[in-house]
Amino acid sequence: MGYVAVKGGTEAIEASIERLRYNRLKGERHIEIETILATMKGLVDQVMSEASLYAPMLAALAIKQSEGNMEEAVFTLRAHRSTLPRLYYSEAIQTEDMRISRRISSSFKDIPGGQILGATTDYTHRLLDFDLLIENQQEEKQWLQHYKEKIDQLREQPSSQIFPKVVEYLRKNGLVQTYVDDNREPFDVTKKSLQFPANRSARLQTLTRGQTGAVTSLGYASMRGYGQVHPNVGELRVGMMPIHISSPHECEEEHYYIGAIEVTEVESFVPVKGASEESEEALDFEIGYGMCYGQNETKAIAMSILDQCLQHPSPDFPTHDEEFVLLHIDSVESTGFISHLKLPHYVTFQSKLDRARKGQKGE
Amino acid sequence: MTFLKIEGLEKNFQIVHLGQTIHAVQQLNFSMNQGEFIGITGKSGSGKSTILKSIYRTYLPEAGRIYFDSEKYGWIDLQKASEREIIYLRKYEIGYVSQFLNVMPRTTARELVEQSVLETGRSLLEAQKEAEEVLSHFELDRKLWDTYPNTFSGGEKLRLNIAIAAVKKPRLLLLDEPTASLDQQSKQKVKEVIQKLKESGTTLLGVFHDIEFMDELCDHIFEMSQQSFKRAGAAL
Amino acid sequence: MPLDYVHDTQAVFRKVMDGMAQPGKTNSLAKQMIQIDHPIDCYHSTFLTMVTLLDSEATFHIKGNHTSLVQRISQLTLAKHVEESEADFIIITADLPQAGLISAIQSAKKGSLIDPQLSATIIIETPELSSGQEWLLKGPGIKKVKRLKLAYSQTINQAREEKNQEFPLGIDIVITDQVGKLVCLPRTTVISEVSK
Amino acid sequence: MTRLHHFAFFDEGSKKEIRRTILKAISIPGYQVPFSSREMPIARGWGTGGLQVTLSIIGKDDVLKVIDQGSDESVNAVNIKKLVEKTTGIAITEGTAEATIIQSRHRIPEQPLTEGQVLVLQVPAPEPLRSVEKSERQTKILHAEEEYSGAWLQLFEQIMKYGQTKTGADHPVYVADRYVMAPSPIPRFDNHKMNHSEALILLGAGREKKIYAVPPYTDVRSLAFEDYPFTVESFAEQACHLCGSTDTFLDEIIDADKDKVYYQCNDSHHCLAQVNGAIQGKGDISYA
Amino acid sequence: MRDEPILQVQRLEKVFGRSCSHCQHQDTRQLEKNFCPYCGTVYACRNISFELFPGEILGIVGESGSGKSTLMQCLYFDETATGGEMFINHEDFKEKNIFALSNQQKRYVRNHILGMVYQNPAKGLKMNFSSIGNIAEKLIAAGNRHVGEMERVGTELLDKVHLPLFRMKEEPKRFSGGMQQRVQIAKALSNYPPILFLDEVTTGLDLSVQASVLDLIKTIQREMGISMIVVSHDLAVIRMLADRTMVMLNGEVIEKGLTDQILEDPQDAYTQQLVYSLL
Repeated sequence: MGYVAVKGGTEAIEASIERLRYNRLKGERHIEIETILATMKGLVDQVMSEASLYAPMLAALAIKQSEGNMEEAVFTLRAHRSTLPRLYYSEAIQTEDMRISRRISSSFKDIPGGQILGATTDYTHRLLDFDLLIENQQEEKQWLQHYKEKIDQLREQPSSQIFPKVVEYLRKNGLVQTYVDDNREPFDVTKKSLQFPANRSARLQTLTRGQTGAVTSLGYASMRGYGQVHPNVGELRVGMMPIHISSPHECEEEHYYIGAIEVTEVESFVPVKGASEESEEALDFEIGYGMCYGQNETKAIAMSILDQCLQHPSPDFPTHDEEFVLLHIDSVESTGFISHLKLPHYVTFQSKLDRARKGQKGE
Repeated sequence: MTFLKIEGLEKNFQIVHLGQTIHAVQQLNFSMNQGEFIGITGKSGSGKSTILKSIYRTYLPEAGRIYFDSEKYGWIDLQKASEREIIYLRKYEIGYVSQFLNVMPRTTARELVEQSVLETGRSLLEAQKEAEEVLSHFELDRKLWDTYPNTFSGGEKLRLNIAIAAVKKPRLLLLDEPTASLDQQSKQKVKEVIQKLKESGTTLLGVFHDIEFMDELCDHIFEMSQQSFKRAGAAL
Repeated sequence: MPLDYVHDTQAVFRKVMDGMAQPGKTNSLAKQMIQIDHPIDCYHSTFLTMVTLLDSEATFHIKGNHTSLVQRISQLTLAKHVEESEADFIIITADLPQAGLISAIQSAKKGSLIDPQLSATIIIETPELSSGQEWLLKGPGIKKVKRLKLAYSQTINQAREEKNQEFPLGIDIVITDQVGKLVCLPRTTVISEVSK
Repeated sequence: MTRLHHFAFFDEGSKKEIRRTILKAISIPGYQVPFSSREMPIARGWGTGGLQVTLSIIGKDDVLKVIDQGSDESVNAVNIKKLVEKTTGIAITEGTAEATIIQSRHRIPEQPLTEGQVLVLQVPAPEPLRSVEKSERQTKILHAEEEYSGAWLQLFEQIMKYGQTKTGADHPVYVADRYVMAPSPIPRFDNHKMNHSEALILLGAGREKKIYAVPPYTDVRSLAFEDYPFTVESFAEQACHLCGSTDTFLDEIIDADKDKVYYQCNDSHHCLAQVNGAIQGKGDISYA
Repeated sequence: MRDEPILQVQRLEKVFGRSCSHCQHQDTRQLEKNFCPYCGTVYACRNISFELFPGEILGIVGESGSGKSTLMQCLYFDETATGGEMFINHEDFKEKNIFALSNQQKRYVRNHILGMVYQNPAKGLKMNFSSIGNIAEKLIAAGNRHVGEMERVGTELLDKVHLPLFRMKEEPKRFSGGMQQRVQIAKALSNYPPILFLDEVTTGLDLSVQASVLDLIKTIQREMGISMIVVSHDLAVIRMLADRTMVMLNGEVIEKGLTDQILEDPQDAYTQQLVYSLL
């Protein structure tokens, strides 16, 4: 039965779903959720970040269900997200409290607290590792044992350290403005539709939910000249952020620790002209901010570029146009609308055909 | 019957950034009757034109009064009149002619005269008729009617200039050295034109270099000296 | 059987929606009213409308001295009680004099030209719908004209007209009564006296 | 492990927000009310706006009909029906008359709708001014100031260039003499069905996050100049090869084997009803 | 007969910025030109009052930055006036402060009563639409819904501004600056607005083109009786067109009067400098 069939849609769909199931099962292999969680962290992180739901297990399930198709996985997790009631709002988090696993600054040779390279693929050679075709569990266990011992020795030194923000150094030197805390309730793009001009909280939320590829592309475009921001990474940190909620009964001033989430945070330094028109020489720095779930460094940096772009609207550059950026980076929206072109459109086409024919006849 | 009466007119020019004051007219008194042609003469720089420009309100005098017997407003002090009243009077009652033709570029002589009529609110048909009348009345060569005046000779320009002012039939026409740069032949033509105006009953107040010219036309002649009239008397 | 917050509020919503779509049409919430098994300081129909439309994202204002009702509604819906001029929903209980209603209409938010939806909905209690003077209704949702008996006055109408003067700015009204009847008057409805 | 979903998929908070939006949409006919628009289990662009509206208003006693491009059985219609059925358990029908809610993409049924019914239209691009103004903020200002010369100008330019307007489906309409509205990509043929419709029409755009409405008995005029009146698609002298209708919107179907073109009612239910009526010699509708 | 002004502006103010304690009060503020050195607030228009009478052309002259263009933008609602009142002698808006109207009503005023010709034709024209379409846009905005009628009016006007009619379906982006300006004037005139604003309309045009545009304006004013406000930094333009003139400096009107009086007997030091530098 053809897909535009006037009748027979039910049968066609059922057949299609069966076929899909067959394709998934025909290889006769299963992947366990635990395996995905243990071995595909990058994918899980990206799905959580774009789906805007911190739930590694559900992200892994979505990946399994979608057979590794990113757009499907994000879509599925997003749809699930909209069925979840929102029970509490967390307290505002201070990223100084982050339990850091990686922290670098490209702006200073050394920073207070020190550069921490952590786990990164940045300095691996991207050569296909054929050894992975034949992994030896025994050897790996031994290696693990060895590595854990090494770490335990390191841990004996005091470690629960607070890492100051690199930006504080510039701030002390008067090169970055000091702001008063803005404690107004942030705009929630998942509860209200985004309005323009958008405020920064709405912009940051939309950026952090953005499709990794789309955010990266636009950030890149800004650096290539379709924008005016080409920053220095002031600080990039990856680590676990503890989350607290306050007691739902307002009278008690109690906070509950409900767990920690892994995030990547980027503060980019962007030089700007001094505030007063008179003294053009005074160069200040502004901060482009990026944060997303999991370890998603390129996305977080690109986000920080776009954040800064949107702080300086300009009609001359698409990356400085908030409607252009914010309305086109969402994975679910863009993939949905592109894919909807697969739906039948014969009524609208008939309508166009009618116009074209009348035009020919000169009616 | 008195038509225009000037009392204690004073006009100084203050050049603010130089801190200078130039005295042009001081304590000037004079009056004229309807239908008269009065001429003013004097050395150059004696303030002759200042009087005309003060009446026309191109200049703002420091003191004094300029009473004009307007058809519309009755006796009106031209120094105190509102800008709107002045604009009205300029359109319907008081005309001003200088030796310069100051008009829109790319407009033909005929159109210029027509527009002058149209400004007074009359119809295009009337305007066309009157323009032809006045242009032939003031003996402007027919060949010139549909050309741009920047090609005209001085005398032709001046006659057109007068035609533009005269076609509105002003009750008072101010003539600011109209003949200053004309040759003798042109001057003669202009004289005839002015003569025609006078005959049609227009009250005229003119500034001229040329005593002979005035003697032939004017009812009275005043001479400017030291910012005021030295003597006033009837022309011969 | 207690009130079913999923299905009963859905049913109530459909009545309100139908009422808004057809101004002046009388709908009944009697069936859902039976489910309310606890005393409440306002008409049951008003209560149903509130629990149907209010949640933590909406704000409301109950005019007059109704502390316990305000508390009750806040607890049930998590909606915030705010000043009259900021409220998404303003509730005028039956015990309030006419002047209170007029001042509520006057201070209610009417939206902006850019966002006309940011305007108040006023829920007004009246002892008995379909009694009182007869009024003529016209506008979208009404086939030709509609006649409606309503305890309404020219003064209220004037206040409402003034508020709704520049469409799309304006307020929408839901009228509830004791026996569960409900009538809606969106800002598009033009009300006039039946000429005698 | 199967998990039970909440009635009508949404949590109650989401429904309430959409319901409040719908009420404002009705009270400001033709105005696009922004709403937060949840992600749905079907894709953006595949009817999530309509679906959100349907799921927010639907109750246990409703009877739902879903059509896509006029067809009850098209894959997308079936998919949407399955989702609603799965999450609500309500009755599904193909009968236009017996449905209380009709969700549709790109068509308004041929059989006139009646008072009390709700037509939910899926909208891909709700902004009628988007082709003249790309910025959302700017189009909002244009609506606010009732500045629609851009929309008219486009039609004027088309007339200047082609001697006629070029709009296919989704020809803009004026609602209650105030807002210019995209009627969703229904053919021009269906535009007049919105004017003084007996049924309430709700339009939902999920990706663009807008809900708008046309209450019953409301003026809906298609944008057209006085001397270039609005025209609908014509199927001159063609009739449905199944039921013989000449007053319905027809699909043009190419039979490659016979190298022939034939026409068939686009509204599949209506066509079937006509055929059945003709066979039985009365107006009864059967779905055998 | 006391003629009534068609447009009346009282105490118009336009401020860009937040003001501070140093500049809040009109009497005590100390500005550098129109700029507060403490907070950077710009007082672009200050306490501007004037009247425009039926059929007259009012000139506004001043150097760039004097506030004259900002004033025009406020009058045409491209900018929102910070303070002051505007009245239009029109039956629908009698005794109503136009600045206090809603944007919806302002749009009506703009579409039906006002016309504007900008210095940059790109601001007043849709460069990618046909010239005739551009004129139709203004007519549509004023409520016309008849293609034939709009074509007729458009053709007439394009002819009046001497645009070759065979080019009327072309987009203005393909025209020279002078032609674009003439299309813009035709567009502004299309709904016969009783009030027309012209902002530096000849700036940047060749001298001969300037002359023809000025001519066109004068002809239109005479034939249609449209009241105009003409803003220019060029005294020659003002001399040619305006009956009365206001001189602006640093956001304030420093002198106003009959145009020939302003040019020949300026009272203010700044005007004197302006005029003497010209002569």
